[in-house]
Amino acid sequence: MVEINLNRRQFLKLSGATAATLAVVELGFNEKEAYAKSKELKIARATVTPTICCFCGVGCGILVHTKDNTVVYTEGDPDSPVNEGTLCSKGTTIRQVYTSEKRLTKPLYRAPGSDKWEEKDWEWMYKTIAQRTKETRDKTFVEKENGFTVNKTEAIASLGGAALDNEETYLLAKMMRGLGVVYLEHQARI
Amino acid sequence: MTNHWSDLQNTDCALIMGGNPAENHPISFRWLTKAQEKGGKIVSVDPRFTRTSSKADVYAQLRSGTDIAFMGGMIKYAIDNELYHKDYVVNYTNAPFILKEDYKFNDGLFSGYDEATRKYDRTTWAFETNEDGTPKQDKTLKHPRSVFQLMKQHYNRYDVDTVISVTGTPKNDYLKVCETFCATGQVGKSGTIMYAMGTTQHTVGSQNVRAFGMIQLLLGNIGLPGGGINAMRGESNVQGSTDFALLHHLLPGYVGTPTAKPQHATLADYNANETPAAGYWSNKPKFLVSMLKAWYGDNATKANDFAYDYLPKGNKNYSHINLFKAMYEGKIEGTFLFGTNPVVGGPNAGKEKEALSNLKWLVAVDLWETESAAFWQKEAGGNPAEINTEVFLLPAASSYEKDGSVSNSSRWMQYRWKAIEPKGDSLADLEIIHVLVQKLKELYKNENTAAARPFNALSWNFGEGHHPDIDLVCKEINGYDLKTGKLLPTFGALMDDGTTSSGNWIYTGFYPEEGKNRAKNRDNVDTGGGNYLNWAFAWPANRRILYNRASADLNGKPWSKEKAVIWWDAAQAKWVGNDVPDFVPIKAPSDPGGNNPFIMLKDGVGGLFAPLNEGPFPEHYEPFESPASNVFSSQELNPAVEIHEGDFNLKGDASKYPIVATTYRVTEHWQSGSMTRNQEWLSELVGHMFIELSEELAKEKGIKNKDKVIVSTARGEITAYAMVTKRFKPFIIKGEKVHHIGMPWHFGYKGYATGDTANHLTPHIGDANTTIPEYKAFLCNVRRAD
Amino acid sequence: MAAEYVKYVDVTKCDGCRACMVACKNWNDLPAEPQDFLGTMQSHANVSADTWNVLTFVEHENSKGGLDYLFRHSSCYHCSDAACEKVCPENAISYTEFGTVVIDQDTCVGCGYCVQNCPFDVISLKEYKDKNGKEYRKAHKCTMCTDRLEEGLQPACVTTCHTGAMEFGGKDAMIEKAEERVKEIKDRYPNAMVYNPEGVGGTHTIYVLAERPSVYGMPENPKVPTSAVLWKDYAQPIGKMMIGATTMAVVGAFISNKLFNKEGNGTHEDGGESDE
Amino acid sequence: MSKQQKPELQVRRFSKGFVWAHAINAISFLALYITALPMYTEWFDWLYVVLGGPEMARLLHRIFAVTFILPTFIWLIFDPKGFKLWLKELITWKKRDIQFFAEFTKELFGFKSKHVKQTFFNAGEKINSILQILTAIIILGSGFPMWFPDLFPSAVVQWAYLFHNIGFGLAAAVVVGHIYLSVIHKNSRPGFTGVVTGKVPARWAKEHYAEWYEEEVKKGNFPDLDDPKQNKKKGA
Repeated sequence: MVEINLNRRQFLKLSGATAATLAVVELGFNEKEAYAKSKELKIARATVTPTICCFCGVGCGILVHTKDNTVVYTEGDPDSPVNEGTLCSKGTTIRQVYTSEKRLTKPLYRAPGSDKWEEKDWEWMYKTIAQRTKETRDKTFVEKENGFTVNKTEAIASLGGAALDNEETYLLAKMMRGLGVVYLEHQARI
Repeated sequence: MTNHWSDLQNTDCALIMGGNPAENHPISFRWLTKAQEKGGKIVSVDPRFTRTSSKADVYAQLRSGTDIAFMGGMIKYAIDNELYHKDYVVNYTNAPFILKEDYKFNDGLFSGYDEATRKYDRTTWAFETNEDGTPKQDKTLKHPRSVFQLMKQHYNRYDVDTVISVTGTPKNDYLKVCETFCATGQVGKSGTIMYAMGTTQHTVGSQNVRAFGMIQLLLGNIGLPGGGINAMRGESNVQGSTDFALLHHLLPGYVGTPTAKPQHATLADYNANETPAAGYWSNKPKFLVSMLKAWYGDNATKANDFAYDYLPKGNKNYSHINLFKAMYEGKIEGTFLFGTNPVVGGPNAGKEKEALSNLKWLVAVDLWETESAAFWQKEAGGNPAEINTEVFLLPAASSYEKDGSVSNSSRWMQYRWKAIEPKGDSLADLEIIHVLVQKLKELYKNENTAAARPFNALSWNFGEGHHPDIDLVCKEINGYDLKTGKLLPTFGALMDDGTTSSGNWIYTGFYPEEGKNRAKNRDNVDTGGGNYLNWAFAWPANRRILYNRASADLNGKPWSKEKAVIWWDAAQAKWVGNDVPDFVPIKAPSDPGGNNPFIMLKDGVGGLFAPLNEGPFPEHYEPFESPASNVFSSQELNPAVEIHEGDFNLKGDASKYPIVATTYRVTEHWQSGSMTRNQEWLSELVGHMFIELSEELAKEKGIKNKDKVIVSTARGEITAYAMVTKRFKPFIIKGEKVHHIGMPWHFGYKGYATGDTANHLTPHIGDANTTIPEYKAFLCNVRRAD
Repeated sequence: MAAEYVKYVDVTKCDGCRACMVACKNWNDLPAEPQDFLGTMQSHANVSADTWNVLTFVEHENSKGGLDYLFRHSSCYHCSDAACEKVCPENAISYTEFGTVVIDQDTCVGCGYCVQNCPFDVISLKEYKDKNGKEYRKAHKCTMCTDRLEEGLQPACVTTCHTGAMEFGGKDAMIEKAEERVKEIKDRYPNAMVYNPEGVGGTHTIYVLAERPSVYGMPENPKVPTSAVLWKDYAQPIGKMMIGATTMAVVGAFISNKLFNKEGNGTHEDGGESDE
Repeated sequence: MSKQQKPELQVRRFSKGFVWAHAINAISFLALYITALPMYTEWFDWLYVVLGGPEMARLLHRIFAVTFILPTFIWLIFDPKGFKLWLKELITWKKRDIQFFAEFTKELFGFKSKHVKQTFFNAGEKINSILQILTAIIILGSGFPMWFPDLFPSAVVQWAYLFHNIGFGLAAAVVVGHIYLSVIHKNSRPGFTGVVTGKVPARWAKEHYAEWYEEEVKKGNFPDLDDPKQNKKKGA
């Protein structure tokens, strides 16, 4: 040991200690600055879009912060006179409706008697569902009954959905009535 | 709701009964807290001491299923103590109307009851009329057969002691509730009633709501700020989905569905039989024809009754319970589930799951793999090999992955913008429905069979590709003047000669001109009284407080300046104020009908006497499964209810199942739980299925807190944790101790937080008018699980 | 020096909706921590390294014989005289200009001194594994959303609280508001009080309580542990000084030995060679 | 500037058992000192890196905490007689022990001082032992709850921090003196080799521990340095 370098700090750097050493050495001594630097404000640079909560009937306004094609934060819409920027536990969690891994992302098909799902593409699904619907409808369609024009089928039922948008409920009612479905119900009934 | 959420801050007293807003509509407490800060009172009436009760000034417990006894007693209290708003009752309700001689009520039955069909013939409930057909009236309310006197006589039987022997409410609590709420009868005060499924999910659900209507008319609270009857609806667009009639008995805009009966044989028959002579419903033909033009476009002509025949007509009750009965009996081949989970949310869910296995094919559209879509899996208790239903599970986009509008509980149609592309390959329901119809149109294109014609006639032009143009859908809903092609400014402009179209007349006016979709309005400057007229659009015609004409007296002057909404401005000769008048704007108080605030009804006045399937006055009947016999009459169950026999709906007897049970929700979960139990942050807040039971019951059954228990009814058994609590107390019913428990119904076997489904316990029986299932009161037994 | 801020929590207005719990997780991206069934609606027994605020549920029979269902938003109190700040050997815990108490995650070595000495038990350690599998620990607690404060925003929990049970404002204004509120609710809640314990120099989360603190499971008069004061304000400095002193003494002895011992050349009378 | 070294006569002062016990004690204490230093003062935070991170420092501290307990038992088992002697001497205090201190302080700073007859352990060593025992008890007693906080009420754990600190402060201070005397201070340096090899120069032993030396001479273990003809015989 030719010459003890008493400057400990120097010693560590020269000895090529592990990268962790440098981390210690380079440690910013100003805690606050270290604290803030480690976390750029999450919602900075995010796109903000107003929506209405999907849960109960109060209809609270929510702001959805999206960045890099995911939802980074959701909070109450301060402009909405219904909730003035505040929310309940469900509304505040609405971010996880998008980020939850349990979300279905592929059309799934279960064959009769099978014990598992198979992935199918949308085109196949649309085509097959339309065929099944037409098949059942044609087989059971009643144009007249006891002298009345009824144009109905009692073999197809449609249930749901109170969480669909108005435009969706309108199209669904129009489609089902158009098909002659009389078993048309949804959660308002139960 | 007749009023709206931020209007709650104007109330002097909120009676919260059959609902738990602090947990299930939490933001309502933003406004109720503000009301409390201004001296307003909150009254919570609930079998259990809930988070709402914790904030209430007055709490009273009542046994599930005894709301009419409770309210009947309050009606008597208001009448006997003359706390009702006399001028309001005399002029704005049918109290002075006089019943014909043959109206009778005896031992729980009104006149005209046919035991065989369990139905009433309502002719004996008619009013005496003058020559011109208008009802005879005794404004002094003295006439023995006046509605007022008959009502007084009817509820004279609901004295306090009889009532509390049925409801099990401690006497001083009961009187405190009556005193506190009836104080809002004074001029200058207003009281609101907030209710939810606790009121409606009974065999007497409709009459429960009727009782609220009566007390609010007596106290003069309808049409006032901080007043009204406010149903807190459970889903973000259940109001919209009801308005757009995803219900077997309705067409969009609450126009009754034509049935396969003589009176609906043709459009003319329908119009003749279903259109009242007076009141705004007299315009019904305009609404129906405009809807037919919207649905069938040019294929709806005067010649073919505007395609009236193409509307499907049936003569059965096709509601949820009957639907599943038909499915259970194998009569239904295919079913669509759009964002719904009956295997958890439906009554007697075990039977409903069995029914699904009788289907040939099932299409489920949802954000998650729900218990209903996966009913065939081993986890659900079935054997996949034996279940031959083909299941198509389509991934749906969430609420902010698409554009669209939703109508909240207070009829505000608010727009949602798309924040992010749908996750994975999921698609918006709008697109799924649109493409399905396109595919079906292709299949039927060249056919001209009986089945093909109605469907081919359906007009469907929302753009060519897969993505429908939502703006076109909005405009079709609002409706056009077909001569000019311009959008209609108001439903006042609708015609019944096929020259106008409107997908849903009550929404007409929300899209009055190109580019002006008022659901997108975001001007949140208060336009007075906290009504925010420039924020979004409220059907009908942006009225925020319904029946607001009733907030002014016979001269058009507000009953009190504190509770003013609209008033007659003689100079301008029109109604002005803080809200769009729920009245003909230029009709002066002195004009004929100028003092009829209830413009939808024939006589223009509130119905204290209002016939429903089981009678014109709410009468207490015990639930389907009751621990005690009916004190008020020998009628045990609501006489007009449809009863299903056999194993589709087994009945439990009090001897085997002595404990009253009810179901409810918690803040942290929502409906069948598939939305919330698939989110980790909510699943950790309430992660386990539990029942709440009193310390006394727990001691009797040797159950300690956190033990696993088994709850059994005639229909099934479930396992759950025991939450032994002070917030449930035993009831004294007719001198006998009766225990009461309750449980959340969110749980199922899918998702992060799983648990047994409470609805395996609930019965398949519904209300006499709406067939809404009686989830809220049934009988069970509880035992430790080990 | 920015004004000091305080989170005002009026538990009598809280309706137990727990939006605060979720807003905290949403803003700070904290993972869920499912627990066993606790026998009440309460989800977690106490705050933890991943759950920075917990809403507590207490069923309490009040003095008037009625039942109260008491809720409390419980999280770090951000004391003015914080035991955690005092005992932290790495000076990783510091007071910000807003008066909030924050932990610098880079400096924290996960020793747990703060966890053991917090009078409210609201700071916890979390286990981590770094990329090559080496385990390490960091202390975590509510940060009062200091990162939001720096951008002029309020804490996430206060922002989402809908009944006005929580507010964030200047220290004096909030204390005055609390005292005012207690007067308002005295008749309904005779034991109502402001909880801003002096034992920790007052806190930056002050409560309006409906009942005694013990009813909520809060310490009646929390203070910085005397042991911590003795340890950090006396023992440690004295200890260092003592080590310094003995070293000085020893060095002194060495030097003086060198100086004075030269002529004495050892003290052996019998002239034995002293060993070098 | 050492004189030409004559093979000095050595005598056995410490038993193997004690040597091992003392060595483990010293090493453990040193290791405990080093691994705790960064926690004690931030100035030594760089030690964390050398020790392989805070967790490794904590782990080492705990390992050496266990080895720190062993010396007492090693000595007791392998040299019960010495151990018993040590305990006996610790509690025997005579006037001469006080005198010793007076002389010792003078000697420490290099002033003229004369020897006071001392037994096996001189008063300084006895004080050192007592202090070391005391501080060891404090450190171990407080260290245990600090290591297993869940087993103790929080108040106990909180006070443990204080005592651990005090115990360490005292022990460190004492150890500084102890190391100085044994390693640096001229006159007591032979003690160091004694503790390492167990043997010390007979002359040094006779001077510093006169009473002990005479006893051993009586027992015939040690050569009587005053008797000229015997100075060649090697100590037992």
